Amino acid sequence: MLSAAEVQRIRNDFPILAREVGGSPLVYLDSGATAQKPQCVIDAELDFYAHRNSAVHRGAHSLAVEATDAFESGRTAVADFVGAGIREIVWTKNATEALNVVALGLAHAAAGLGGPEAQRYRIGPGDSIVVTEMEHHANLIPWQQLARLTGARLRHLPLTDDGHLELGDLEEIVDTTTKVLAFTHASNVLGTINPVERLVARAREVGALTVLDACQSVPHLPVDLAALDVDFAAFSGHKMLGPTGIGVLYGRAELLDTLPPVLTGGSMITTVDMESAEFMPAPQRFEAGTQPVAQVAGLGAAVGYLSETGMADVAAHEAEIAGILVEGIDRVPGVRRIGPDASAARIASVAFDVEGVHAHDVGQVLDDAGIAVRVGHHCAQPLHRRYGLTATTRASASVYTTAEDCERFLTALAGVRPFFGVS
Amino acid sequence: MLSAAEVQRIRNDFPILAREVGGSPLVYLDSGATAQKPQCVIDAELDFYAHRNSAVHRGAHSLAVEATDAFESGRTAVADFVGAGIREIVWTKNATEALNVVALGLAHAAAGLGGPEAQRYRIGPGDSIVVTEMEHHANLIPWQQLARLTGARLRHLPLTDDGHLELGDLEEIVDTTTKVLAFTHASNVLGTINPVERLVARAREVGALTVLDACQSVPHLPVDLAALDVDFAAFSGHKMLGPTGIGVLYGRAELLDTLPPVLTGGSMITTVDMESAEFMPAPQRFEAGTQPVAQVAGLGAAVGYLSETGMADVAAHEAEIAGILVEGIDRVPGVRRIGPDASAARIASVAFDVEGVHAHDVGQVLDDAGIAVRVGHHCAQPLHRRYGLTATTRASASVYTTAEDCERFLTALAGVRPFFGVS
Amino acid sequence: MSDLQQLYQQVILDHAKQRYGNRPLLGGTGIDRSPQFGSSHQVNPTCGDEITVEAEIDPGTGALTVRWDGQGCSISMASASVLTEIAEDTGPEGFAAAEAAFHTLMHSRGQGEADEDVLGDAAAFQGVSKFPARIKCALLSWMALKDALAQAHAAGGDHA
Amino acid sequence: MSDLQQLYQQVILDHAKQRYGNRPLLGGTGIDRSPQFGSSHQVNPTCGDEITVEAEIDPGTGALTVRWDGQGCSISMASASVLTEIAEDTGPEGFAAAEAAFHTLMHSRGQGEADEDVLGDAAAFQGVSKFPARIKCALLSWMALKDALAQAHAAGGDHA
Ligand SMILES: Cc1ncc(COP(=O)(O)O)c(C=O)c1O
Ligand SMILES: Cc1ncc(COP(=O)(O)O)c(C=O)c1O
Repeated sequence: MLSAAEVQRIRNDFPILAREVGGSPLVYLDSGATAQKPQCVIDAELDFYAHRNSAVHRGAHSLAVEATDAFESGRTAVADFVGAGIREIVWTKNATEALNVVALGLAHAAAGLGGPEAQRYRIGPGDSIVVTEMEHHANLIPWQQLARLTGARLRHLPLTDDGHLELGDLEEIVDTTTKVLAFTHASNVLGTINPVERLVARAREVGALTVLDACQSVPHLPVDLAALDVDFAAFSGHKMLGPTGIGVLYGRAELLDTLPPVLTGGSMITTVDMESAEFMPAPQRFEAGTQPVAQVAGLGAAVGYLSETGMADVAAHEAEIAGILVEGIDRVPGVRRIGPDASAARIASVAFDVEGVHAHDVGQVLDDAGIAVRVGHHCAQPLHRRYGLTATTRASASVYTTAEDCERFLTALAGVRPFFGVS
Repeated sequence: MLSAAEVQRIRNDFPILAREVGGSPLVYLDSGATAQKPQCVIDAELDFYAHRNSAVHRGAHSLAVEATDAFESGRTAVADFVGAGIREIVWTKNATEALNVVALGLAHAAAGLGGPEAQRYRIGPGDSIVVTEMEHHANLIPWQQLARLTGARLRHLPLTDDGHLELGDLEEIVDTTTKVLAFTHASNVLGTINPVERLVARAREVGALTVLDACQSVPHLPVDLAALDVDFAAFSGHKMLGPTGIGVLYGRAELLDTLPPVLTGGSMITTVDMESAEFMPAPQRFEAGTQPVAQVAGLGAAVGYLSETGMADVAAHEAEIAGILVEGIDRVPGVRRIGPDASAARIASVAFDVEGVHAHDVGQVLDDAGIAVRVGHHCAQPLHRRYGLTATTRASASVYTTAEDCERFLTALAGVRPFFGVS
Repeated sequence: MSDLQQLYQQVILDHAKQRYGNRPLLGGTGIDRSPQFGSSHQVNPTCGDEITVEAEIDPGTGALTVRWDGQGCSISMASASVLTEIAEDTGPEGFAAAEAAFHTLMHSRGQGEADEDVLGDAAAFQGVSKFPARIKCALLSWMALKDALAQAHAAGGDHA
Repeated sequence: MSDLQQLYQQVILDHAKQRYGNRPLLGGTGIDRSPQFGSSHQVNPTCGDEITVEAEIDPGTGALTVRWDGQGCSISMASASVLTEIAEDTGPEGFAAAEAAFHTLMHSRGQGEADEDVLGDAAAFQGVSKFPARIKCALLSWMALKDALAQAHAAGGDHA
């Protein structure tokens, strides 16, 4: 656990937290959308540009060597952070691209690209792809597209009223036709942490590939992807104190080397003539063109910062914040929260509906008090429809979130319905 | 033209140029690979993180509004810089992604995605795609993939001995079967500036789409994409004094709204259910997931810097540098330059072969004198093969390159063959 | 008045509750309707809010009836209500004038002067223009009615 | 000695010119060859350099013959030449020992001590380890021979 003093010291590392909004000190409860950046992350990018900027893996000159060093140290740092090998970490621009690289790579395999090694990835009519009803659009639409492109059927695991996956029909839904099971580790709306082990076990039984959306777990919990035994995983730098413009695809080495690449171009080939090209092994085969090198340096600094703080402590701190938010929200009259209780394994992402007041209006009143929350469907329209809603308000936390942030938020929330004369 | 004093003032804006390499002040002649960044670009990213970092186009809160503002001002700045409308500028991670978005978008259309509006993009057996022999792999391999996926034939315009496109057979090669003509505005190896007007005119005659690789023109020349009348264009932020991790796809508004998107996910949809999704119009339809927002702010600052300097002046300065490099290299004994003379319309990217010394060894000796050049195939293997080479050494310039940089390079180059005892 | 109070003026809060024009749609009901009819569905992708607006012009009198249904924040609901009032009171021409003025006002970043003669209760939306994220909420129904009216006119053909 | 001089020691420059073992390949020539034969093609994607290395083991004497062809920088050419010398002098076992030592040396970032007994002329490559971008050049032919030898042993089957 982090003491209040430690959290305060952490806050001093984040320049934006000194900001005021509309005359009040900023209360930032939108970390689920994107996290704020400590100075060391900003400095790592700056330092890269000011001292070693240059093309990586290409030049023999000293600057290029230093840039390549920064780039590959970033990969090592991220690999260590999530229990992966360095050849299992592919840079993408965001988690969305990472998920698309898997889905469209499978589509390419189905279309006959990738040679004999890619045959094992063939998906077609009669096969199925399974997702869950709580997925972010980033882990849903790419699979819809794959289903369209291949003729496979898209199925999903439904939700219980209290925001868990309904696994009663798991064996029926994930069956021998299932080629891919894609699911989120933690819901960005409900906060639910899903039972990875059980889902992976079922996928293994039927020989389906597993794809884990780790966007909301890697920034908040200790995550060991090798131990989780998933085949692929995706997460984004900007949600884990890192820069925008950088995401990560994890894949088991053996799979990455044979999955056909989606984006093609420079730096991912061995030989090219006018008719055809040979692709490098992973990770380079998926890293076409100039990579977000400064952002890799920044992300390396971000995982350094998180490791130093200690992910177990981060998780414990955020669990405490989750408790304050969940219980506090449940006490506000006329507010309906969706997602599991404070007692469940959950992250500090808490969404709710204020009866009689639209989420936009809720967010506006909170913003007037300097409190930044997210309103809307949070890129999860099917989830919202499941609970009879189109939009909710969401408060979400990170390592720098304090109990005082929660108190200010809860006080302002209590004033929303009175402001609009609803009771 | 920029005076020597003006160039000196410009150099002071680039922190990395104060660096030493191996005891000598850095001479950076690898701007064709990636350009250095002025302080204002670094500051724009830093300022974004420290003051307005947050999710764009999503939140109602004040930070989100400020972030969205920064993001969309960047788009306006880039659109103005290249003569485009704001709905015609799509953010990508690099130029490579931009070219893939077009090629794979066409592949998706051919596979039946995108509904009736996308029918016009259908490509199949009997059709052809035409590129040139001087393309960067980024503007070659995606078209190879499109040909594979659709059964269309890939053809190419060959090169003359002096580094120009051989257009004698243009009418034969670009014929009525041609659906796409993809070519580079300026060669990253030869320096050649291609006759866009003539190529576009021929494509229009046969109804082919034109795709311009503007990676090496937008950073170095005044470019008005609307005036060039191309259908699509691609360029990268990092080559035009901007950050890594950001690229641009330009497309005529009318085309972008109907081309099927490649990467799918959040922030590019209107409505989603478990089975299907409706996509937004351009540019959002191509901007799935969290965008490189801080990098857009940085790129906005970069085009501001270039505009203030004046692209006509930048081009004139670099033409002078090109002249010094070309003529200087031609005077060094035992060096064979590829590409047009100083008198031709060209950019300051000059590649050459040192007889009896491999490019790697040339680069190493230059690096020892603090001079950074690029060695290898520069992601253009077919071009090199055309000239009987596998690798060359390339010196390339930007706005901050001086005549003294060229002199130091030329002096060191003259010492290379003696160093290896070749004569 | 704080920015927040300017945004949520009493007129707006009242319209958000009364919702003038929010009534069953004719759409697929099979009920007889004027040949000069148009319907437009608009979505705000950020929040999933949506609205359907119908415009019906009486071929005899030229009178305009507006019907709408949808869900959204107080700004979007109030805006639809206000717009119904204006459109039915002043007809297609009055709406066109108001629509232009409203569009300009919304993009004025808090600097615009609302012309109450043209805008009626819509003048109360001036405060919205200070909140860029909310402009789309205010404009959604206006875009829909503009579109529905264009269809109604087109459908009217010679009769228009 | 400057780093550059350490990189390009005379031994290396000499081998880059002499190129021991750089001779016509047996590959597709139809010439009779030992059943214990292997061939490996390696590419350095950065620069397009490539090398093909053949290993042939005489089933009677166990003697190893190395043939290679390719194009590349002085470091890669000299490395192939040096390796041929070692492999032919000390046989597959000697090469295996040298390969391990060479690999370690290359990744020592200038800190490694070269064991001349094991490495022979390859000890001169110590300076390369200070230049990360050139390590691949030095290792290319070693990877190729290692691979070719594995094939030769496998092909040899019982005879091995
Ligand atoms: C002509 C040309 N096209 C395409 C590219 C690819 O750009 P990027 O690597 O930024 O995607 C480059 C740069 O490497 C280039 O010079
Ligand atoms: C659960 C989940 N998956 C995927 C994403 C998409 O991440 P990004 O927008 O960085 O690609 C997000 C964040 O928006 C998320 O919360």
